[in-house]
Amino acid sequence: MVISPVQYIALPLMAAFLIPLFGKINKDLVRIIPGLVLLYLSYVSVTLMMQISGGTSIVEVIGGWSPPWGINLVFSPFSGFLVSMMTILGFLIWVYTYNFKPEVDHSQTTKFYTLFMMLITGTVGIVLTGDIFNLFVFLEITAISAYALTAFYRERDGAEAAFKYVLIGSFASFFILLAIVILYTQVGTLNMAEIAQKMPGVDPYMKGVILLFFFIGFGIEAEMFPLNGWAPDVYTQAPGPIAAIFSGMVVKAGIYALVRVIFTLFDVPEVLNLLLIMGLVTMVIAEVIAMRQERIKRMLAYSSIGQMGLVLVAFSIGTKEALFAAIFLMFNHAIIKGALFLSATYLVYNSKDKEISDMNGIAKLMPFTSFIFALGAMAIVGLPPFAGFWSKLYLLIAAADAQLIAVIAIILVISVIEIVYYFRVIHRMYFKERISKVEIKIPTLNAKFTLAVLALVIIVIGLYPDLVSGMIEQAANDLLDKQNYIQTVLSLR
Amino acid sequence: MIKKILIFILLAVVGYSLVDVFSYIPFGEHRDTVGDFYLQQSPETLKVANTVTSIVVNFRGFDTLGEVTVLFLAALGLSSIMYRRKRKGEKDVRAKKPSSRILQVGAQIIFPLVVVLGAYVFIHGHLTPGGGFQGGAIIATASLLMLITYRKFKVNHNTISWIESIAGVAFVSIGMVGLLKGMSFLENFLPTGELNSLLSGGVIGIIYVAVGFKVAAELTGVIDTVLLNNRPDSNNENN
Amino acid sequence: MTWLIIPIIVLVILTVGAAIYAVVTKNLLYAVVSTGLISLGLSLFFFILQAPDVALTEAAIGVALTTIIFIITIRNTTQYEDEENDNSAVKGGSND
Amino acid sequence: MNQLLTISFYGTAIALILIGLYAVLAKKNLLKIVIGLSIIDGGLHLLFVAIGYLSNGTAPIFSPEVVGQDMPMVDPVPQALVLTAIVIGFAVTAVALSLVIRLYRHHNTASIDQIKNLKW
Repeated sequence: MVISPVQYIALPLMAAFLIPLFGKINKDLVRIIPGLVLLYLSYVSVTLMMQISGGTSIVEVIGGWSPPWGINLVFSPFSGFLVSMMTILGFLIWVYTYNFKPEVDHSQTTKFYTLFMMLITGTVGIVLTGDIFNLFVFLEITAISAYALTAFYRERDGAEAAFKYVLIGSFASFFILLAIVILYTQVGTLNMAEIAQKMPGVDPYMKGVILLFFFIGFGIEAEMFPLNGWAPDVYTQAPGPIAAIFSGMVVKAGIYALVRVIFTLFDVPEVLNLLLIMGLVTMVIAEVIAMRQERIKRMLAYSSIGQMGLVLVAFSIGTKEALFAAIFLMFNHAIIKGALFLSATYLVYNSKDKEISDMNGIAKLMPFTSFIFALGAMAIVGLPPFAGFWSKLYLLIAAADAQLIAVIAIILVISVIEIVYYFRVIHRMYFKERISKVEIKIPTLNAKFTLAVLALVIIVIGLYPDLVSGMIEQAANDLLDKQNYIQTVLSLR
Repeated sequence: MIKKILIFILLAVVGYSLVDVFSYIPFGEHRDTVGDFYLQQSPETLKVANTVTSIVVNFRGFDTLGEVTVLFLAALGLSSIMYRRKRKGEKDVRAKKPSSRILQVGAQIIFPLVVVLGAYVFIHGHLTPGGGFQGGAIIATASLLMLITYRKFKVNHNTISWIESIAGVAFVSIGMVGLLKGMSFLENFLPTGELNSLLSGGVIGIIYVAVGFKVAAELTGVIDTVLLNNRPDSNNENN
Repeated sequence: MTWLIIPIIVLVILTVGAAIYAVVTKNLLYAVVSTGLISLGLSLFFFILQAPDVALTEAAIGVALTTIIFIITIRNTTQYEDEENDNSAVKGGSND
Repeated sequence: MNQLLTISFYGTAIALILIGLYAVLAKKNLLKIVIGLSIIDGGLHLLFVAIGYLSNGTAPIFSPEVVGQDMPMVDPVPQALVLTAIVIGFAVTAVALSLVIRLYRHHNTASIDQIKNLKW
């Protein structure tokens, strides 16, 4: 069979429908099959990325009707880069999850792995699709798996966090659906390329309203202030690996949708100012709150929101260099926050409240995991020579080119705040006496493997950023080149 | 009190903007949309009388695949959220008191009729209004009737999960066949037949039947999960 | 569509009235039943708007299944919004 | 005449959206909030179908009586999208209600005020 982007959706769905039957043959199959699917999809990603290395895009038609009549998938340098990142990271997290909580019942395990796989598939679908309503459908697939996974543990307050998430997530859906309704009356199509083509003819007032509704809807998914109240609770209550997926993929998909709408669908450059302000506010508030957190996962969650604010700021500058920095930041954040969440999960594995003070002096007991956490912390605040350094540097250069001195100042102050609260944790881990009596849990071998791979990526990208910068540059070009997107998709007609 | 005022201000803003926006959108007028193309192609190329069906299953079939998945995930998520470990010797209890004889006899007569109606709706989805979702929902209503009337009526979870899996796999496989034949995913590869005959529309009818089975199984699963977990709680639950 | 104007107005009043009642009433069971009524009104609206497919779906899913799930939930939780005169609801749950 | 129809369809839809929004924002009871969500959903669906309507158009079904006559038809696309949206809305409602049941089991109340383990 020829490798094509539709496999990203079709294979996981096929597997998800079959998993209950496989479970009857052998109980371990329900855990192994999602991993095999994700492994194969990682292979597909690598193959497809090779095919588009010249900066071209692969457009796949579904149902035999060329766009704008049928739905199409676009594997462009930008979407392809994100999809590859998601599938490979997804596979690594699957490796980590295997044997994560062996005491969970078989029937719950089946559900967990199916939902886990569909969460990744939903985010991949959001990024790949070229149809605005189809994007909404994938958003709902992501959302429903996320709701269920948030409430997965019974002994935590997962149901509360999930209910909050349902509430705010439904608002996001309403706004997006409303925007689609109004958009359809104005352009008469749902294909994103054709919408972009017809957008200049739309009444400016309508354009503004539609864009505002999309902005609110996707802003919720992208954890933008003030619509991010769901995020800390969800990150805290969800199982550890799922929190890594939320920060590494689900939010990235929300940001992808937001910037796709702003940069490709609409021709309203003024919205970038709004994006800049929202990004700055999100970043400042989240980082200040993060400093006051006593629970490790909440701290990481707020740090995650802050980083998303930084990404939004980078996108809002709008130059090619800034977009490069933004996409690089998204990549780094996915890897580093993944490493942080995954290592912190084991550092406070048995602790009930997951307080930071439970981590006092843990470095002596769990040197490997503590080392990964410290590495991630140093990388995310942007210390050289780790991966996070380059993206922040590029962002500062881009901001300097655009003469945004105030933005540079704010980013630097924020970085200091980040250093303060991350180093507070590291200090406690390495230099304080252990007070907590909670039993520690040494990571399983496969979890160690995932952590080691992530740490390796952080170090290697830090030393040789050129390994990914070529791909990221093409991704940035692809995002800016709207006419090219329209032509590639609509030329199939 | 301040909260109430804020809410009303928000509602006024949202309401005003919606009214304002929709005052620019004329009601009942013709617009140039992709719908015209579908209305032209559906009877000519696909030979499907019901244009909504041809859009749902063929032109935008990918949406439907996603939609079936959403329902599948909802059923799965629901049983994951409501899951609780059974204590030793505990059985699934739903009953408090048996329902009346009249209800039981009535349900016995009505049940097959409603199932046949549901099947009719999704088999004729490409000809008349209705289709997989509607037919599936109707069948789920029928099994709901049985669940409520007969306290001992058990939905066989094995059967349900088999139906669900087979229908879902059939949907994706039909899509894959198009891909394997060198066409695109979910493309029609069967002869389309004649407009307004039962065997028209190629794969559209087949897919909609699969969707019907799948939706029926999923909705029944959702209702059964909610009903089954309807038991008083115990203290040793949260462990 | 002219001859339909009276039924449409009746329908508008019914639907909006049911919605307001659903929000205002303290008895959740009544609220759920009026939510079902809203769905019924909507499905008639869809029928008038020449959307029989949507009307059928709304009737099957909105009127029947959603209402049933709501009722089951109420039986499992509480029937009254303020929970003080909550005698008739099936008591379940414990303080843990 | 047409104005009256516009008001009745768009107006009902917007009224439903606002009423539902009020319930979600102002009510304390979890079930009321879910009811509010499903009312908003209904309003949106009505809005969606209403924008596809064509005066004097027939349903987009080429039944034997219609074939051959050049009848104007309503836009089928919004109808197809609403089908999807209704099913998705049902799925979300079902998940939300299951969460309500679980919260009630755990806290023995369905009021937001009394469920405050996490900050609201």
